[in-house]
Amino acid sequence: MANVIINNNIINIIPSGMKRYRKSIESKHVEEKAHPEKESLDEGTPLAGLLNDLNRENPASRRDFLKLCGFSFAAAALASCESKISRAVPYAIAPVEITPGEALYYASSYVNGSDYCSLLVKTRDGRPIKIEGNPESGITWGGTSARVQASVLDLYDMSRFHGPLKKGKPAGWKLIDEEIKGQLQKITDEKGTIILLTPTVFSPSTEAVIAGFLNKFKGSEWIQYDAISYSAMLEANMISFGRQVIPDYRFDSADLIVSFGADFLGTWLSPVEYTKQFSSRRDPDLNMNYLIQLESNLSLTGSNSDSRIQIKPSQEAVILLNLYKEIIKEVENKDITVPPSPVDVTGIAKKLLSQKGKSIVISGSNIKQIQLAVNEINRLLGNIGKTILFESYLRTHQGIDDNMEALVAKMKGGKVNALLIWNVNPAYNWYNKTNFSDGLSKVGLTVSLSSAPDETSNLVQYICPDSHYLESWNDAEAKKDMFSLMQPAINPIFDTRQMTSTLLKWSDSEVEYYDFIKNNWNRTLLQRQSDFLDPAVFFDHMIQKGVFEPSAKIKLSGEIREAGKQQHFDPSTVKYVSDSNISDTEIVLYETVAIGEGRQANNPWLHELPDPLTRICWDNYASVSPVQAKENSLDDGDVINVNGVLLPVHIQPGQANGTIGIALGFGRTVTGKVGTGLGKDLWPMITSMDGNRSYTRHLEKIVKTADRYPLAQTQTHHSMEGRAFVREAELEQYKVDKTAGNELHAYNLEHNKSLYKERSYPHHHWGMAIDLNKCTGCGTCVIACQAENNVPVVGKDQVLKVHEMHWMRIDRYFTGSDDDPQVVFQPVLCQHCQNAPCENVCPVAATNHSSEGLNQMIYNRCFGTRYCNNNCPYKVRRFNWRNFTAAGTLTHNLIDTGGMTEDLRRMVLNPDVTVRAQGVIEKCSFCIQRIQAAKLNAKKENRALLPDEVKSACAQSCPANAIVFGDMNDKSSKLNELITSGRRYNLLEELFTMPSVNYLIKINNNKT
Amino acid sequence: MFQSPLRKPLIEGTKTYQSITREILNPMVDKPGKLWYFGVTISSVAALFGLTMMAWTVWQGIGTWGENRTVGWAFEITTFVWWIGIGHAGTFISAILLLFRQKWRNSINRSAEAMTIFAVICAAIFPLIHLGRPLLTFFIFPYPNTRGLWVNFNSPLVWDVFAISTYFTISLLFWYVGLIPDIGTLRDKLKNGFKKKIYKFLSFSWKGSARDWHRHEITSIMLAAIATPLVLSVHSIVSMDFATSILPGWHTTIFPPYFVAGAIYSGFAMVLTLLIITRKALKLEDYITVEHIESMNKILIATGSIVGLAYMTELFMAWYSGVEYEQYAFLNRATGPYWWAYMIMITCNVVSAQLLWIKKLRTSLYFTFFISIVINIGMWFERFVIIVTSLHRDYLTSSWTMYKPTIVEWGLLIGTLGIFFTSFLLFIRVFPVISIFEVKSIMKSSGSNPTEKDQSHE
Amino acid sequence: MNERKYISVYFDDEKYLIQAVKKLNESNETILDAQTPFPVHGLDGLLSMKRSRIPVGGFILGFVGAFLAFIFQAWVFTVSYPLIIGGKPFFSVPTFVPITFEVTVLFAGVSMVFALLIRSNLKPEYRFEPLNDRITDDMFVVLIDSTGEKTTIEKIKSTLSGIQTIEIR
Amino acid sequence: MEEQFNFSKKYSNYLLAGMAVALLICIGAILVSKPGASRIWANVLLNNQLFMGIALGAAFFIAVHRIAMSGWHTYLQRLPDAITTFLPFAFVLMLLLYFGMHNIYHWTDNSAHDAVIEGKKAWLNIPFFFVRMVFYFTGWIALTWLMNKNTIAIMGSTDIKYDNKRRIFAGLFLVFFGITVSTSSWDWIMSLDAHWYSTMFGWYVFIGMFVTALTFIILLVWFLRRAGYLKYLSADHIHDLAILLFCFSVFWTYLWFCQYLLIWYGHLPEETSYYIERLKSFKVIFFLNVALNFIIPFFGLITVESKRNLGWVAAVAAIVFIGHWIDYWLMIMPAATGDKAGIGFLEIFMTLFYAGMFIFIVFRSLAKGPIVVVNDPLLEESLNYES
Repeated sequence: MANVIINNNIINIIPSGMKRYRKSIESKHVEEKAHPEKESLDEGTPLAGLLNDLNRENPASRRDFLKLCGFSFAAAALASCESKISRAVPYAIAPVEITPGEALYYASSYVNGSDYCSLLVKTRDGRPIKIEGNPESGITWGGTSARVQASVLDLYDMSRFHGPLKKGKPAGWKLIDEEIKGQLQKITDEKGTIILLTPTVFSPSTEAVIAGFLNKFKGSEWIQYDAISYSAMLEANMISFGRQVIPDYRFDSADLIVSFGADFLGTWLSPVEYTKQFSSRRDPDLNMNYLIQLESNLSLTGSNSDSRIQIKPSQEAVILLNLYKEIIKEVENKDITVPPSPVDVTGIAKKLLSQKGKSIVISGSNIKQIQLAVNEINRLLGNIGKTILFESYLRTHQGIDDNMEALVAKMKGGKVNALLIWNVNPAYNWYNKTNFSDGLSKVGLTVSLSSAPDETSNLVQYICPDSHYLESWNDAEAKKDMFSLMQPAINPIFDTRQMTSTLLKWSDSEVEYYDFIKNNWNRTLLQRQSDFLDPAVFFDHMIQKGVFEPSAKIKLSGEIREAGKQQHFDPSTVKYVSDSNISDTEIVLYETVAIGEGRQANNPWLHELPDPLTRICWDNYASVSPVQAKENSLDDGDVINVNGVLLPVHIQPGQANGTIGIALGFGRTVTGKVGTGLGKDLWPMITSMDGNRSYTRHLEKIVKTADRYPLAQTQTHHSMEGRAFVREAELEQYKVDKTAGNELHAYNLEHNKSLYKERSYPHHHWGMAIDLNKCTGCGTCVIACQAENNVPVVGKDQVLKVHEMHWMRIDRYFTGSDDDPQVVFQPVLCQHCQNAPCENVCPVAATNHSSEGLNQMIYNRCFGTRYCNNNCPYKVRRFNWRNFTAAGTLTHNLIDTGGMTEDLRRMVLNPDVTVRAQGVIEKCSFCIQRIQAAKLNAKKENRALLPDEVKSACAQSCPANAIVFGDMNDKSSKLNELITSGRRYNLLEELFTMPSVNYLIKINNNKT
Repeated sequence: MFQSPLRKPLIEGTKTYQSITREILNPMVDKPGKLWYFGVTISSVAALFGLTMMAWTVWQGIGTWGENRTVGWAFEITTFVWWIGIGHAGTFISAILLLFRQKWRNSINRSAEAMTIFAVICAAIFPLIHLGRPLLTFFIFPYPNTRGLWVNFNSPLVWDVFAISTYFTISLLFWYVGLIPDIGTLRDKLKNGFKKKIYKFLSFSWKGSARDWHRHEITSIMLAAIATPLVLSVHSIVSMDFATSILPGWHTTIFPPYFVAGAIYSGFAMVLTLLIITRKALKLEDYITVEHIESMNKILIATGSIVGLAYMTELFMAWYSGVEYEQYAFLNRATGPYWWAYMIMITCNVVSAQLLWIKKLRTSLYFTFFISIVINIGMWFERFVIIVTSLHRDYLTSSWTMYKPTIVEWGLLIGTLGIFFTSFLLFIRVFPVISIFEVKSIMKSSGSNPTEKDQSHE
Repeated sequence: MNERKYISVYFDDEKYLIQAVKKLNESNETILDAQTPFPVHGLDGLLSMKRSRIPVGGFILGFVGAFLAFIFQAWVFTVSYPLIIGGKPFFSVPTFVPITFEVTVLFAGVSMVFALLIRSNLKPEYRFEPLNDRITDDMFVVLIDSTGEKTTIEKIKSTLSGIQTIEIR
Repeated sequence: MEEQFNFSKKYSNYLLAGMAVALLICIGAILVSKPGASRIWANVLLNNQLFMGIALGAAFFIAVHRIAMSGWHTYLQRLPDAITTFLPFAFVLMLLLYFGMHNIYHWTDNSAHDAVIEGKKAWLNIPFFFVRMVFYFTGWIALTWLMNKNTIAIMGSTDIKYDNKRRIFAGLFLVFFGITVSTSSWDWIMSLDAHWYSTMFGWYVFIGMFVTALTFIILLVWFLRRAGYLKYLSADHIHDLAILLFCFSVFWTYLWFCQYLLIWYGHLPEETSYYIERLKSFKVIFFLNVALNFIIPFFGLITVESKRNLGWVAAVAAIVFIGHWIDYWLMIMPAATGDKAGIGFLEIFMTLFYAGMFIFIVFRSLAKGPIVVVNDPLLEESLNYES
């Protein structure tokens, strides 16, 4: 009973604090005055003290409340996964902070391999349903990526391990702990080697735990392995700067960026952070930056570049050397001789020299000499310390290829006695996987701590499943001195235990990992701030805020060694391919924005997200340049043989001629049923060049086979046919005339006269502005929308039938020639026209207009004539062609490739949004549920809505701040500022549909 | 009433009132031949196939068709409009020709009206199964409900519901009112028995009193008078399903009159198809003469030319409008991926009708039969072209896509054809396929009997 | 002697019927009815029938239909449940016209048909027996009121002598 | 049977006098109120179109009845025949437009060109404009002339071949007319709003022509009857004329409504501009148009009795005639003259002047031969016609 009361107090104070994650404890006091029934509790008791007592008396209390909040749902969830619990327990004592139907936000962090994002988890009735970026973070600034948005779905994945396994058979934790601990002890005693294999770990506390473990078991080693290797960069930086770290690139302070195949807006290092920085410089009214991209595949970055040069990977070295030559000539007037360059770099050099200290040169290559050259160039340009900093360097990629090579060798030599693998999958993505698995078979004790089955966990004896990050406590230091916390938003669904706790157990430490972190923080971080003296208060506040970024950085020991001074770079050492064999074709392996290295292979949302450039989903394929396609008489969907791998062809404008781009991360053989067997496994294509994995290789010839393989492409026409969908202007023109390129808008405003009285929306008039100059086309908004609005997954077959359901799509058009196209992106969603053609024709008025200017869709009323869709010039309406959701009345007609109708998967559904049945039209609602919620809050606090208080899911998720949602009547809103700009126009405005979605024309920065 | 010697007889051979009765009632009195059974079997199998496909559609969802994100309507609406169009000839013949006192209508109006009714039934199937949630069809009716919801009277689909149901009702009444006296005749020709009882029941105790005839005539004329604007309105409203939209190729003001013309065009073609078979099968050559065929062919020329004119106008206006989307829509029609459909439409609708200027072809039964089928195909493709080519490449090029019908959709077309022919075959066995009393009333004036011509007016 | 209230005269061609009727009118007999296989031209006048008022009824009901249809639509859109649809005015007259028209036609048509059935007392009947089976085929008959004293078969026979009749009874 | 219309001096003097007066008032109006060139020329166009329309409508009337071998009209066929003889004069009047077209056709003014008009240059250019005009009129005049010629011939002989010839020419005329009536109305009326377009427009104008022609035929019948001709004219003839007027007035309304509804519904700026322009300043006239051309004939001619009363029918016809004058006014004036458009002495009396001229020509050619075409194989049907 006492316990219960304590819980109540706890719950009353801490979590409700979390709920208002952004408010300080003090402000919370004021808040609570509004609720008299709660006052009694707070009365007199100094908050800090109370917290203190509670934590002293009952250290585990926090988990109790988590149990409680998790419970109701967990019961349901477990019931759904054939677990023992047979009856769901209602809230006997309802946890106070959980009001059914009210959302709670928990600040947390997303950590998956090297992907990192600081975020807020939205939970409803104890289940996380949506991820938002944490605006407090100094790294991601509230931005997210498609993968982050989709990660919530991984939580509800039935294919995850339901509990510890021994030799594939379920076994209790107790037993397993006993056995493993025993064996580990034995090995240590016999001076054997224990290897802990993990991805890059950038969580201080985890590092501490691991340190403890290594300390407990003497002679054991810890190896970090990244599937996508940045090893060469790290090593090069060690040579150049004396630091084996990846510097802190500041694209926001760079006026000129020269990137050699580094897709920093899509997949390179820390894309969310870089997108934020980059897009902050794409405002034509400020000093717009200039991006030069030299690459083979048409990448997201390349498609957003101001100047794109197509090169073959093998040419990169030569080009860099020539660039180096030009620059060093200018800067240190040294004259060096280098082989001739296939492309003229003098222009680039001139630009760079004119932007000394305000430019960045980067390369995506994993070849040491190339990275050295890049470093040298940056040094010569004086970018070090200006745009390339080392104070808060990036900690998310630390894997060194040599270590992994060494390990595999050791394993093959039988010199490894125990291998503990956590969250890495070498048996799938190590380039020489057979070597690895052979080696693994020689290891005495093999344990996997991964949370879901994969090719590697398949080969081990013991499975000690890790918990999903939404079920775990942790902290992260993605960049030096930029800390953030990860807190569970739900009790573990399955019988899992997070890896850190497991290691703590095995190293005989009794302390719970939560306290471990807490102590760790209090020990190391408490003194680095002055606002809170009490450790408990400090920590709780940190949990609410989610991030801790002490202003006073710890000075790094020693100066950064200036590259080049000691002749660490010798151009003659740079390997390059002589022109003779440049002629033959080269394979360029890359990560897709959605799938990456394939960690979320079982995530249907990500698989159905069309690739930003190719608009293809559910597969990987060989991108071939139009010229090469013609030469080899290839057509889309023809199957070719690439070094023994059969792949469908996709003719990709902008693909460097003589290169074939193929995505990694597909062809998983062991994962959930969604991901298994999608696409082809390309990891074996990777080769090792002087100790570093190389993601490119030669292909003697393209072998065309007879068969064909259809690719599910959501956009099949790529030209605008001269229609002004995406309007563009040159920066020069824009500087002169703010409406440059937008003359049509004025014309239409004048000509669009109404035959009858136009309606006015006096109260709110919800609208949106999409800045085509900022939008990079990454597709985050698409997934955010899908998660927020329960948009169904239809699967490849249905996409092939053009039955896809995304409410938000990103149209991608190519302008210019097929061989060297410019790319424009245009997010298209329901335009919420004031003269909506769709509304007129619906026979049952299932779609009509709200008094706040919203084009509403009433699903219950809709009986599916599809007339509205025919009459929608934007084709944004989506029809439930089949039973995708099992929400209809008829049975045995389910089409559910993504397994989205499984009971557990349904936990991700947003209860505020109706799940649509077969035969019903649906479409973007401007997140009306969010509008209503915000209005309700304002009403409760009886105040007017604040400007920009409501954010639609897409707007909130956008890492580029390209989408702004708001009230067009609110003169003080950000939106108003945008729609009054000279760049504003509406899509197909000549039809006089008067959309509420506005676009800002794209300004091309083509200054030479 | 005086007949100019210029006019050809509409009834061949020497007839008496008795012989007319006998010859027309023949099919109802004696047993049907093998051919008839054969026909019924074929068509009912087709109908069954169609019904299965409908069930499949309703259960599995519209996703079993080729329709998609961009092409929301295609095969079914095409067929729907096609059937409705076919129906129009019946009303046209019985109403408008009655108003203009075209005597040659008398021996074809009955079957034409029957055709109307069956065609409308076939058409009405499509809007139903075309719904995403056919079980909720009743939403379309403005019935009082607790939610206080009504329908959207701005929507052409609601107009359709009113138009088509009215059209069906009026056609049915018109048809039956015309049938009553003939059912009386049939009743009195039958020996006692169950069959006679039924016809007695159906004959509404018709006794042929002069007063009844008077009212009967007036009512028929008045029904004709209101059916005339009705038939115009129905297809106009159907055309507005497209014309009210803002889709290039759909939104054009000429649609209402041009659809009506097209409807009558295809309708007459179907009437010809049916009659040329019927007159042979039921040996009614004396009543459905070459003169009749020729007159109908003349109407084919007229309506066919109007349709051609409309095509021309559309093309010209698309260019003249200077609106990029309009221009492309029509360019795409003629030269885009569906050019073949457009070609079929032009050849079958415009070219074929012009051949009928030649009297030799116009009066040849075989050619007429052939051309009537060609026209039916052509008119189906006209709707296909209008619907699909306009949709599949509309405003945003990003949404452009193709449409390909599935087996299910073919099944629906075949099925309705089955239903149509089954019902028609049954009809010609149970009701006189030619209006007996109307034929009798013109026997003297327009019959080829040598006698009595002269005295027929005084 | 006979209970029958009428005398029936049978012909096999309408022109004899016409002649007969003319004759009978001259000898001012009251003709109750004439039954024919098809509407005989000019008979209406001879039997001095007034033009049926069925069309008038049709017109009136059509008008009622129009009124109801239009008022209903207007009421729904402006009073009962006004919805903003495509930015169009609530009271959007043009879109009300089609339905108004259809309902007009429906009312007019149906009303006239029922008027016909009722006025001519046409209804499904099992027990109905026609005067003669051939009337719907090729026989024409005139019924003469025989309640009057002087109207006798003989008299009729004499009146119609010279006109080809089949039977007079 | 033999009836010969005698276009006596009395009539002709009255007409010429009336024309002179009307002309004077026109000139007066121009001098006094200075309406501006565009308005004057717009009036010329209006009246050209109106009376040419009557002639063409009459030609269509006669052609369609012949092709359909309709009997009833044969008694009256000389009237429409006579009306068609106005076409040559209409041709001359239309050619006059050359001198004033810059005032009303904005597309002729190259400075006013924008992208859209530029795109139409291939069609809208002055030479081609007149080439087409000549083409249309040659076709119309030739074919109507051939029809009339054979009708006259029939009066002379009983040879059936003239009748057949006549029917063939009727067919040819219908085909030629079917195409040209649309294109000509695009040329002469629709191109006044050079940006605007409507696929239905041609047919709409055509029905207008036909109804106007009917009204004029009815009025002519009424006049001749009053003047003691057309002795055999029966109520059934009038009935049928009335039915035609009734039906085609309704049909005109149907087209008017369809065009309005579809444009109102689609609400695309390039289409609505036409109605916005007209509803802005001329609301009353806009709806008066519908009232006169639909309400009046519909309720005026709905009963049988009303259809059989020549006087009444003529009265209705007269109103409908005015209605269609207003219809043309709405099509032409706002486009040609903008807000300066109005209805004043100029409009009224120029039309009266034209009317005088028109009647004069019609009477003259009617007087050329007997009113009734004896020997017409269908004449007897017409005389014994009962509806």
